[in-house]
Amino acid sequence: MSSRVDSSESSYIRAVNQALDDALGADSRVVIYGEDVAIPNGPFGATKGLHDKYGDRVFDTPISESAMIGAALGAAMGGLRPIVEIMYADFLMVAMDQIVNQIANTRYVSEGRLGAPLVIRTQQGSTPGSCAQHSQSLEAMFAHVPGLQIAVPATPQDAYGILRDAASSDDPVMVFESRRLYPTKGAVATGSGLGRVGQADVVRSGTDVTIVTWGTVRAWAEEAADHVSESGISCEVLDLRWISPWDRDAVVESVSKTGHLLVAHEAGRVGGFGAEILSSVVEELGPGLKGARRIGSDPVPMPSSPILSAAVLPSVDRLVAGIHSLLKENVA
Amino acid sequence: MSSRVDSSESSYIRAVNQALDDALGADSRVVIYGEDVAIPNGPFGATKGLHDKYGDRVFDTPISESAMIGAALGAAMGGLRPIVEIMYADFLMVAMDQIVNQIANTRYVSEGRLGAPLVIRTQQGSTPGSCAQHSQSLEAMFAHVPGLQIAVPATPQDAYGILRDAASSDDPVMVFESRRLYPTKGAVATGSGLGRVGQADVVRSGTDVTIVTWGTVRAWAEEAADHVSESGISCEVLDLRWISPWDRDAVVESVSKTGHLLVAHEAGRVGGFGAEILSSVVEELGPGLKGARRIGSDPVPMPSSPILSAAVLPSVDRLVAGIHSLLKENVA
Amino acid sequence: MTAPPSLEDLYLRMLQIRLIEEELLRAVQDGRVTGSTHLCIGQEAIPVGTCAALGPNDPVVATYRGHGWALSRGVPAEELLAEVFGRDSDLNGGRAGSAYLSGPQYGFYGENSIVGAGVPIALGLAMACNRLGGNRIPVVSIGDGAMNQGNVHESLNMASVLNIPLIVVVENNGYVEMTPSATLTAVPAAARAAAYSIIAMEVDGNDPLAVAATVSDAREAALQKSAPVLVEAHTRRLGGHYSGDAQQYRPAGELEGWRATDPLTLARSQLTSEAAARCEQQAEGAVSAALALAEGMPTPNVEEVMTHVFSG
Amino acid sequence: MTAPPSLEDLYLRMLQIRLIEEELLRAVQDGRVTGSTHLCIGQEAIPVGTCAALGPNDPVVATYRGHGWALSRGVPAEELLAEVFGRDSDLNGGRAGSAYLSGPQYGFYGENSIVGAGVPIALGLAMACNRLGGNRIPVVSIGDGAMNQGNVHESLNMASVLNIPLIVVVENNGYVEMTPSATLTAVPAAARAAAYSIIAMEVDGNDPLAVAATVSDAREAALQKSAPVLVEAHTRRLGGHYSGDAQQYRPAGELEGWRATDPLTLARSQLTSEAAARCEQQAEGAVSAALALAEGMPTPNVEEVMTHVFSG
Ligand SMILES: Cc1ncc(C[n+]2csc(CCOP(=O)(O)OP(=O)(O)O)c2C)c(N)n1
Ligand SMILES: Cc1ncc(C[n+]2csc(CCOP(=O)(O)OP(=O)(O)O)c2C)c(N)n1
Ligand SMILES: [Mg+2]
Ligand SMILES: [Mg+2]
Repeated sequence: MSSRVDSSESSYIRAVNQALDDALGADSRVVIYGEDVAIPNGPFGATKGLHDKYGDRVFDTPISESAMIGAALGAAMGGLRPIVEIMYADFLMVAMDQIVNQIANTRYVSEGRLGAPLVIRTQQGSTPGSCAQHSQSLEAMFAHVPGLQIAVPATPQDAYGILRDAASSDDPVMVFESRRLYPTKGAVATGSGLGRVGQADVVRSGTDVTIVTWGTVRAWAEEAADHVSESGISCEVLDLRWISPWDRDAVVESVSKTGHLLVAHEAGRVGGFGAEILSSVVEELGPGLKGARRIGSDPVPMPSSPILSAAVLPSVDRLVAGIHSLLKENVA
Repeated sequence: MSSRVDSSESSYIRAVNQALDDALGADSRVVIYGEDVAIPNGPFGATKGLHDKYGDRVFDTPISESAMIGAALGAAMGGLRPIVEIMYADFLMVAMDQIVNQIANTRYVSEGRLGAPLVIRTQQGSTPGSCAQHSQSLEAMFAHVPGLQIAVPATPQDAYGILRDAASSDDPVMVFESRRLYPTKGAVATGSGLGRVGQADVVRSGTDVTIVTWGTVRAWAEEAADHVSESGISCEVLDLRWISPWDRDAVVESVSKTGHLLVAHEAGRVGGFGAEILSSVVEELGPGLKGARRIGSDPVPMPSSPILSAAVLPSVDRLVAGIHSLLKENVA
Repeated sequence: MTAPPSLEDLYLRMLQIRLIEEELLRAVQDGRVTGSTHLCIGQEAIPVGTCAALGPNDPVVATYRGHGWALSRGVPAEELLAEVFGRDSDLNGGRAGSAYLSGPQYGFYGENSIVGAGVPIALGLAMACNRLGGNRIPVVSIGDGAMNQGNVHESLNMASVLNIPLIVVVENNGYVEMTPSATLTAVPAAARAAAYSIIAMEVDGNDPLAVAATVSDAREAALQKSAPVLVEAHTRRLGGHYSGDAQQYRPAGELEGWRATDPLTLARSQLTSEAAARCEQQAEGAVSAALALAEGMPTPNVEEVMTHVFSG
Repeated sequence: MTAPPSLEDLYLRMLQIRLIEEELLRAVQDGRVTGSTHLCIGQEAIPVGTCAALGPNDPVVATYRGHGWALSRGVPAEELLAEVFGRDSDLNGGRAGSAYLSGPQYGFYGENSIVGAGVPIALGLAMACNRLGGNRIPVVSIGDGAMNQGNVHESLNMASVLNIPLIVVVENNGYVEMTPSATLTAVPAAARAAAYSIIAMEVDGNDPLAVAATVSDAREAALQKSAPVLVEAHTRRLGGHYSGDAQQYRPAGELEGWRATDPLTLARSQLTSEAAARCEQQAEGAVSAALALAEGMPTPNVEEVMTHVFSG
């Protein structure tokens, strides 16, 4: 990896911006488009300066997500490497057909004669005050669809590296960034991607409980792990980073060691991708597993009032309680 | 239940037709619309004769699923009880926003001042020769969305009863019928619904393994249960009928007894709703569970060639193998 | 509409909306509102004029830029403010917030934060009104940029072929978020009506009397022909797309130039100074009273956060 | 297009499509094809005429009713037949079937079984052609009913504002499945072009020479103006919507009347009987050879069913 580690810290959104810049620089087939991404520099600043630097390779489109995403497929078939910005993941719903029925099928159904090397970048999740139509975490819907690669980066470094890997993948990638995390900072090595699609990040090692998480919950998982360590509980924290493909080996290895699995994500618990991971581990480990639980948002549309949304979202407290109940159960 | 049991057997599709007829007859607020449902009598015959009988309460629409489903929400808000036919579940993808971001939120976000008493009827699944865009089983995507009720009837009786219950529900219901099962026959008691949304059907009682299933796989589960009974294995088969809400009590009670859970559905295994059920049972029973597995379609788009689709779909053989591996594991 | 509304009355209504939204902008800045809001400053004449022309039971559907529509349709200011503040308002108990609130008891069937998505819903309301009678026609408002969203297209054609009376008001405010409208929309809204064989009307959206008259005509035409009518109202957004928008994309001097056609300035210039002063006093009084009421409302009860996902 | 195509050549191509599809209809009935197919019987002049006017590398995107398009663009008949038979064809190995097959090596970028969904894809192909050069313009074909699908609307506007050369051929065949087109579509396709400020052309879709000439003009206009062009080709579906359609919805005598304008009948009447006989002999020979080849192809290898979900 011919990378340089920036001495300065970068925000998550700045890392995204740098990754887009570097992707445009590295491959002339890359084009970037979306709503307000060019002249206005992007609704969240992800594309800041790119139109100035790369001209018409970065352009604005009408509010026509279905055409935008369908066009990404056609452009990819035709030899470009489009990166499309969808402003909020919630808006993917108006373009779902082009993702599920078109993009995901392209390579398989053509028996590999066509491909869909494209990236759909979006951001998701609840922030205080956002309404139900601007708050969802929707990765599980897409992870159910064969043919899509799904990433959910949680750190500036991963935001950068995953986006570079996505941009150079020969297959479609949906990157679910996090609006909540956009201002958070960290060191970022630039120059290339992380190198392996689907690789989890072992955030910390531990012996009693494995916490598998991604996106916004990563930071809460670390806090929860700190908290329970005071009671002598040692948590291993895995940030999956990708849920399709996901790092089954890393998860199984960790749970084989700890015997306990807590999967935690911001997306709704019911039918969330945590269920896939828990089920896979049960199928793999059978009686080797001493206990498993999931944490996710409660099954309601996300309310706007911050005290209400806080009541249904995952939290450090919920994670701590989850860890305790997992270990207690085991004892009982 | 003021029902009459028809002495004659009815096909599944005929039971749907009867339910629609009876729903129109029972409530003047019911309207039915969709593509080719009125004058042409419905692409699969579900609406046969209804336009003749009920006039403009049954009407044809353009190929505009997003407008059709959005209009169902508005019509429901405005005092009607619309039942919309979407020809193939795959086409729900072009109207996803109106389901996920609109219909599902209506009652919750308005704090109960608005409601969405509407039914979206569709049919799904693979039949030999159908292409990837006409073969999916998509119920899991919708079961992840709070605010939707999801049914997957497998018998003529359930097709009738569930649709009547759906039509009289004050909340939105998506009914995923099965094209493959449309010609299958059974006795149908008409006159009212099954009476309880979310209630599973205990298809057969058993002691060793609980098979939880729905839709097309119900019949295969029965066959598999017959098959393994020859080896002295006793299966309890539960047809959930509804996956949102789903009959957690019935499942937990059964698995508490058998100790083994096999969840089997036609939808893709990865991220399918089987994962939710398996995970919930693990969370509920903990070490009381001796083994659990899922069966679903393999993670590929559905190929058209019948020998290829047969290779990736669930089957009686796969179910039998699943049951055996579940019990073997337990022994080991 | 029996008698045309008086300009004084319309000015009063516009002013109340303006004062409420200016207060909300301050509230975002000082933290009383969490999150962002989309204000209709400069566009008030459209909801005010439209609602003055509606029948008492005509349902209204709006976008996220919907405070003006909610208030014009009759949602009490204190309830709207409380909802935006995330309080336990009588509207939606803080669940909806600024961009997704509704009050069907007032005829306001809700904002919508998905561009264009209100149009199919309004079509359905129109189907219900058409079938159930009662001389009701729904009005749905969208922005000019929403004309490029598929669901709007589908709904206009469907309303046309099914002969459904419905009024679609397109507020052409010159911008689609931060991008000038003309660069994204090949043909403006009214000129697209021919593609659906529906009637189109255009109006100066900064003149509330003109808007009222046009919508009144539209309503009559829709009922008489049993058909949808599209009204394109030309206006200018006199602020950011949302409350946090720094508006760096605006050409220098644009905003200053546009202020000359501020509907409030225009209306005020046609009133006597006594009438204007009367309105201003009344509006200020009403808004500060509403604000006090809203700020006194309790926060939502967390215990009830799981209710109303389903009925019963 | 340098020289206009000869009618004899076009007749031959149309006839091959017709013979292949008539064989497929028999194959559905006698079980050699599992599932259903959507035939273009009666509409052959549109793909044949269009493809005669294309540049050698112009990509084509079609609907489920796409056999004629695939064959006209150059997909070998035996490969197409094999794919529809669910054999291990060189196209898609039986994975695609009748309604979703592709052959990009021939310039055929695929059928699509979701109404309208090919148009955004073709827009993207057009963006790529426009950027990467090579004098290529994609053609996408849709049915008249697809004009009411949101993605088509979005794409036409987007192609227009982004100045993307693209040819959209709308095959107006009088029906949307089992419902007459006019009852569902307020305004026919060509008349909608004004809503996108794009050029529209109309043509008799049963006359392959006229189609070729029009598409040739469309192609030139699209390249010269760097803009999309819509071609509405009027035709008539001379069979069911799909292979199992009993067509009970047709008014008595309709089909018989329509047969008078069958493009094959029309073209044949303009050829000498020698030329016609030559074509018929050649077409029959080619189709039966292709059929033999296709029926000899192996069934797909089940061991490989999981390959190509992703590359590598
Ligand atoms: C489907 C969808 N895409 C994108 C957005 C983000 N968005 C919110 S408002 C807006 C611009 C709308 O412009 P216009 O329709 O002209 O209305 P205005 O805001 O000017 O009133 C956009 C792109 C959205 N809410 N929904
Ligand atoms: C989104 C979607 N809705 C519905 C269908 C079912 N369907 C297949 S073809 C068709 C009619 C299309 O009519 P038209 O566009 O006129 O094309 P034609 O079949 O006449 O060639 C319909 C409704 C579909 N495939 N996709
Ligand atoms: Mg605007
Ligand atoms: Mg047609």
